[in-house]
Amino acid sequence: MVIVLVLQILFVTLLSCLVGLFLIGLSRKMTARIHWRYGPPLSQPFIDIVKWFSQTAVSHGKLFDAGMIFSLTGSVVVVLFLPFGGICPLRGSGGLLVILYLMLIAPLGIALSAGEAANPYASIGVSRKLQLAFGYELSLLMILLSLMTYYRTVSIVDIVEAQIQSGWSLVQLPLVVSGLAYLLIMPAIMGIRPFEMIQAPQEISSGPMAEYGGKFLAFATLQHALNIYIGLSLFVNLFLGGGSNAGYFLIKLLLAFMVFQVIHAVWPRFRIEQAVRCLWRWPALLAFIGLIIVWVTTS
Amino acid sequence: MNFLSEYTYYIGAFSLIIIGLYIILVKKNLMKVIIGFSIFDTGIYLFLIAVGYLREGTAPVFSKPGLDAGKMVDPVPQALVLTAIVIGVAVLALAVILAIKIYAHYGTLNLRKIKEQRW
Amino acid sequence: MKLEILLAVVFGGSLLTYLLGKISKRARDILAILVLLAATAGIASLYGRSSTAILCTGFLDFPLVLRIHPFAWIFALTIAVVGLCAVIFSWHYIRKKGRTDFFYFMMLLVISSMIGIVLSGDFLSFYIFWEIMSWSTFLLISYNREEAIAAGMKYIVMSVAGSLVMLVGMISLYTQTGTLVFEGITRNLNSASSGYLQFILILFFVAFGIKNAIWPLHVWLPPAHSEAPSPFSSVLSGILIKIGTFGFILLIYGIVQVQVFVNLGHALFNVRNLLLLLGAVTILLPTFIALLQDDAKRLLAWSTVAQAGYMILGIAYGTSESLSGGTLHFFNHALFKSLLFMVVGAVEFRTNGVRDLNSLGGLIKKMPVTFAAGLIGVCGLIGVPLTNGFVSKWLIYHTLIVNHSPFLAFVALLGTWGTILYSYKLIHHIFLGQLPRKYEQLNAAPVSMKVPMIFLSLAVVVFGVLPGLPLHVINLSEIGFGMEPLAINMWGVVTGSGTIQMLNIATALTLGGIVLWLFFRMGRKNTRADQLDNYAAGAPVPADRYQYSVKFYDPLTSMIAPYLKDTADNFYSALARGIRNVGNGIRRIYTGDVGNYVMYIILFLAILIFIQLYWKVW
Amino acid sequence: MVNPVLFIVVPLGLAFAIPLLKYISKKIIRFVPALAFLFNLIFALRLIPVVMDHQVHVQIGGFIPPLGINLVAGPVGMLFVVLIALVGFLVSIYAFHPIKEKDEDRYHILYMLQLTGATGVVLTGDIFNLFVFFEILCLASYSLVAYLGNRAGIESAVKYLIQGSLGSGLILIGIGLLYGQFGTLNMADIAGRIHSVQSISVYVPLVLFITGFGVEAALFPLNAWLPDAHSSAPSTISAVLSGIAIEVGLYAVLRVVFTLFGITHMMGLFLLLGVLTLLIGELCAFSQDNIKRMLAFSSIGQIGLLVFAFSLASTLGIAGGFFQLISHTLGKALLFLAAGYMIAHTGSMEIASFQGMGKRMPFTSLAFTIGAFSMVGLPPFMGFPGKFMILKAALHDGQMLTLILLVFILIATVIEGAYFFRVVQVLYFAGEDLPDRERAPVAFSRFVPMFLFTGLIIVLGIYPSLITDLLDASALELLDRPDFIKSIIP
Amino acid sequence: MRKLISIILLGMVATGLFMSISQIPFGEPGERIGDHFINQGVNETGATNIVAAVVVSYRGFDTLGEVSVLFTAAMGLGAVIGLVRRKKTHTPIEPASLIVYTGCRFLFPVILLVGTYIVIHGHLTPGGGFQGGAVIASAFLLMYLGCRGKRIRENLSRGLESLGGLLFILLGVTGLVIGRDFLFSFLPEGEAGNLISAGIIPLIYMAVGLKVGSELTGIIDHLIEDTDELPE
Repeated sequence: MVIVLVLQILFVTLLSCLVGLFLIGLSRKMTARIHWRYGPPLSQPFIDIVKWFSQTAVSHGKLFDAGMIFSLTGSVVVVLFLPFGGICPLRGSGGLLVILYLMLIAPLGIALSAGEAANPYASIGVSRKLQLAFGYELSLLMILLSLMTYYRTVSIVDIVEAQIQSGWSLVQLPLVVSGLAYLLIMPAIMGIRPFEMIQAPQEISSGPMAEYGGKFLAFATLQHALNIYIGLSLFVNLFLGGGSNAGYFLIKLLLAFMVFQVIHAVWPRFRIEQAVRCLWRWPALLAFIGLIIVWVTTS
Repeated sequence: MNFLSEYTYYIGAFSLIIIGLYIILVKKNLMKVIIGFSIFDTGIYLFLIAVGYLREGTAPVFSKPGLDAGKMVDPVPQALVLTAIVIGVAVLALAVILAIKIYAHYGTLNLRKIKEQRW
Repeated sequence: MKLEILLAVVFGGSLLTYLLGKISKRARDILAILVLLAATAGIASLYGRSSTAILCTGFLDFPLVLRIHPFAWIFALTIAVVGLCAVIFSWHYIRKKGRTDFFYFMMLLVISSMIGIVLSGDFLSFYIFWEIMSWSTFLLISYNREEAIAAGMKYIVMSVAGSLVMLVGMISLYTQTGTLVFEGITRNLNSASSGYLQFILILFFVAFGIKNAIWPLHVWLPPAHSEAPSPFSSVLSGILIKIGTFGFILLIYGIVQVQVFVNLGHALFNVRNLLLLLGAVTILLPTFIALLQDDAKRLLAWSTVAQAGYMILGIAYGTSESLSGGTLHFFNHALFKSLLFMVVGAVEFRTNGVRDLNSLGGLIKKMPVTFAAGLIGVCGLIGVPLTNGFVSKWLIYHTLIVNHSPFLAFVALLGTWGTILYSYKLIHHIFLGQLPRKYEQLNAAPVSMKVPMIFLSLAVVVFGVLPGLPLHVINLSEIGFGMEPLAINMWGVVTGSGTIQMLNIATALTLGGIVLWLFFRMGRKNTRADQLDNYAAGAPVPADRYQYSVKFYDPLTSMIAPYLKDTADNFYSALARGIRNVGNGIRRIYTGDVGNYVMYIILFLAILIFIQLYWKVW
Repeated sequence: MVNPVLFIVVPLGLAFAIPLLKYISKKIIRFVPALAFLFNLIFALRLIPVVMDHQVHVQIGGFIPPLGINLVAGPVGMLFVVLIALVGFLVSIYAFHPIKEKDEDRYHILYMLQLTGATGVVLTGDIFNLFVFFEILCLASYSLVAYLGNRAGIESAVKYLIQGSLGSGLILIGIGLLYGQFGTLNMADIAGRIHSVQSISVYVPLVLFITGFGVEAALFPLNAWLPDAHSSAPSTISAVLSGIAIEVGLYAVLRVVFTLFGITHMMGLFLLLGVLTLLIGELCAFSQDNIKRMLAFSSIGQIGLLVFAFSLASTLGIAGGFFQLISHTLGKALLFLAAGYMIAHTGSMEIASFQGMGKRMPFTSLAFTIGAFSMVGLPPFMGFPGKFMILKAALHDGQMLTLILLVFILIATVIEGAYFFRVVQVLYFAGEDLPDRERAPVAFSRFVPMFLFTGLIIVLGIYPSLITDLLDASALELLDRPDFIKSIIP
Repeated sequence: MRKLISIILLGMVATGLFMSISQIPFGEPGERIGDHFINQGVNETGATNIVAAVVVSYRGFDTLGEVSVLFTAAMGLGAVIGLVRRKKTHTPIEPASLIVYTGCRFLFPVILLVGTYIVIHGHLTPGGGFQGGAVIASAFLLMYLGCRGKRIRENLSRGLESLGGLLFILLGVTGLVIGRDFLFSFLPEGEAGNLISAGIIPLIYMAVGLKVGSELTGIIDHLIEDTDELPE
């Protein structure tokens, strides 16, 4: 039984990294296509990671490395809690709340290592990253709470099974508003345009990634990939029924990603105060109304 | 009408008391206030004596053998007044000395000006 | 170890420390630590036992009773442990300052009076120890002279007001039930009307609310904690605030019985909802005010106010899970908050008095151990999974969501995210970023400070990974209160609608970490770069040292700052000014002119006569 | 067991003897007051167990009560005699050190006469005799307030004299009216006949007495003299004034209200008066910056609290009132002595000038702090049981008016806490930190009284039951009039 | 404004007082302790002057209080004036005219004699310690007015003063010593009317006369000294 668990864990982690990197490559390819140019090959992210690993990186101290490892571990562990189609390795040990908390390890890890790098630009980037995270957390919390109140449970696996019987929660009457709100904040969670001011290549000099090179850049990209995967998988599991087996799950994932990728390709990048103001205006209002609807209907 | 004739002494005593109080309340000069006090005290003594008075009563002293005890005035208020007068003297003496000292310090006896100890 | 011997040891010890201090400073420090060690051992030996002891037969013909039960045991042990760490911490910290005997005497007096409160079995001894704690805290808060005086004054005025309200409540309970002993009150309180119960709850709510710094009554806490000497502010913040929580639990669960409390009074406007609402506000507002602070200890003080809100939520909610969440959060908060204050204290000690976040930075190079302790403390504060804060917060969220009050849960979760922001700000401004030139020769924190820090950080992690230890004792106390305990095992909580198993999370994180660390070492060896050799993407590298700390979360903070003016504080200072003006006005009655004074006498006489003539009072 | 008359006669005799003793040697005069009050203290303490079960009556001159003057040494009387003797003895030790450099015999005589007057007021059972001893107390207080001879002292003395003698005049009118109606001067006798007469003619003497004694007992509108008198008198005298003189005035009001007239249904009026005095005293004290004026206003406040406690007219209330009275006397005497010693050291009465006294005069500041904490009513000290009993009585009383007034009392106590703690902070924490060595030596004669006061406050704070049974007996004596009357006029 | 208020207040006080005295009949013989003193006063105390009997024996304690009030006033005066030593050199004052000088020298012993007579016969004829003492003091006042510059010796008056007080207290205490009450008249009443009668009343009155005389003189002496150094 333990071997099955270990296999599942390996399978889920590897697959999620692959899916994440593939999606980054796909997004580059799609943006290029929309911009009427060919764009780099789909496997470009994999090539980059291999290249970065072969370079010698510059490190600023033990916490600089530990912070990066800590953040990637956080993301990897979150993936284990998310059901991948039918498989959810750490099913019984804590539901959405644990996922929420584990999701904050990643930004914290990067913040610590960027802080250690003692580069003022990196600190500016970190403060922006945390502000953005706080921006979308406001609505994300309300959405998750409305879901949990609606399904009367904390664990994500129960929510997926409930959706299998009674259909996608996106279409359930009381959850539509929350679903809409979630759609609005998805770009911020995944860190793609219009909320790309942290990961964006142009912002590299004043983002948290300022001091990262070689291995660290590889880890950062992996962490970004996992982040995209987590955002999407949360959306799919909570609102689109999560897929009875891995295949359905991946298709839904891809479709959802395609929708946001189109927005990513054409939208400009917000400044941080525009981003926070935008996140706190409409999505927060929708999420709040959603929560009230759910609260009223299920009391 | 008999009220006035019956209580003339009391009315006299109380008017002295009220006059004394009026002086204390209204006057600015410290010496006048002290005089007001002596009037106030005299009024009280008169009232005390009036309480003990008996119509056509004689002084309670058996100087001659043949005096009738029934007609004598009540001696107790007189004893009280004796004590009260001496207390009045003592207080007035102290008041006068303090007035002198006030004049030595402030150069004036006007109570409206002696206001350093306030609030 | 009998209860009254324990109290005698602790109180006698504090007096002895003061006297010994006159002879030799070192002996006094050692004695202080021994006294607290003895207290911790004594309390630990009382584990699981619930017994009563008579302290003194008749104080104004009221018996003074002492009582130990599992619930009081947790509080007593936390007080003793955190007190011990604080005293060890102050070994070096206080040496150079003046009046050290006074400091140790007051410190031990505060700790012993807190233990007294927790062990008291009746309201009178509870009140006596409560007052001793208040005035000894007052003397300690104003220890640091200049601004500490205003902070001390604000503290003592509010705590005297609070304890007077409690005294009135206590005596009205006596008139109602005829006794002051807790068991007696619970026995014959059921006859009381619900209106009377609500009145009593409001009174005690004000008294405990002031000590527990609930939102409108929290005004004294930020200045008090930031001005008090650091070892004391870790005691003050760690456990003294929780005496209010202890009072709440004692009142709601011990005396008024929770099922009575829950459905007391009107459906919507009852004491429980008021408490919950204020608890929520206490979480939200202070968290974001903490974000705006630039002084390290003031930031931590505001964070204490916020964390106290979690406990109030836990306690006031009424289910056994929420109670265990609240109590566990008390226990965890005591650990990591006193740890954080010690970290800030160590930094303040080394940089002799610098607490301003904007003028520190990059101290990780110079004080690595303090940084590590600070990091663990911050993770505990946030509730990062491997630390103890996570379990208690999870319990509170879980009860709130399952029992269908999502808005409270939303406020609590938002509070957690606010905590993340200001904790990172604390860690970043002090330890990360560029080291200012003047701190280049800074050396690490002295050993006497490192020991308690390491001990507390270990405790934070151990109880994070093994929450079963404290939860087991909390279950014992819940049985004591007549509530069904929580289904727990060594690694976590197993409830019907959602379980957490720290074992899985811990192994997942550690294994993932090790694998990734190996993956990380697989590549080429990194070259170390000096701290100041930074990449500026072509822009000219600034010559001297820059630390990005002023207006750290600027767009966000400037957006929420207008809503965060501390209205309660303005209200109280306006009240104080009003009383002062009234005082000034009234003393004008004594005009100094004898004529007026004599007029007053005759006026008094005339009024009395007028009353008789007009109303025939006689 | 000693004859209570001696408590008055011995100090009086010694006071008369001092001018003669001057011929023998100037030095021993300083010890005479201490000797007298030590005598009083010892024998009064021996008399208390006797008094607990039956009142001791003494006829003067061998004539039975309504004719001659009689002394009534009941629990209340002895409680006050012990208090006066104790405070008198300790303060006289404090006064071994001369106040003004010139010879002190007049000071010691006046001091003894003041306390003899107080003892006389407390023991006598005859209203005119009460008036005479009251007059001795007031006259000695006027001259002692003016003793320093400085500008403030003389002004306060004059004002105090004018208001005091106005009050005495009113009392004399009251005595005249009572004698006119009942033809007797003995309190018990009058008490027995009081209800046989139509109301208005008994009400006016009552009001006159309350106003007259109220001036000395510092009720609200009548206490304008107190702040000036207490702040300009020498500190030993303000300690005695605050500790004993106003309490004796209050005793006189109580004796008149409870025993002589026995009114129990007009108590609402006195409740209001008490709380009014309390609020005004505390508010004025809050905005003072001269330490002795602040303590004087705090005395007014405490008297308000006592009036509130006594006008609850229940055994609990009166026993609590007496306990708070004792705690106020001891506490306030300690505060004035400590403040006086500090003023002597710094030279100015401003609170701001006391910065850093915690270092220079550690023991005096500790004594002051303990006194302040006891006044505010913090547990280990004597103030707490006092306040506790008063609150218990008020809540036991349960009427709406009492509960509303209770709120005001709490506010006043908080204000009182505010200004006392402000001074404590100035003592210990204000100003820059002085080095430890700069410590002023404590004179022996200043150390003993402060040490004993502090000790008493702490012991009675921890074991209040030492004196509670005496207090209950005195509450009973005040409350049931008929038994008091029967025991004197058989 | 102040006048108006005081008139209103005093009017209220006056109405109160007048209402109260309606119960006290003026001149009618109500039952009072005074009647007992008049009827049994002579044979109980042996003094024909009942007022003296009341003042000294029945209400002796009042008189003791009385004397100590006067003593307090004297001491208070001394304290307030604060004069320690009599300054020898003070501004020369022109001597009184010859007639006044010789007149007062002649009258001084006569007034003294009258004063002592009043003191000694206190219990027989109206008068007594206080009145006699006042007369004696007026003799000394006459001396001060008449022949300026003459002063009684300071500590003599004070010595006499305290002697009188002590005598009074000793008389009282002897009552206690012999087992009876304080101020009990242990001497025989003797036959009413002649000099040596009425128990200890004459002794007390002599002590009081001595005390009051020396005290009032002391007060006058203080007042006169004090006026010398007043600023012109």
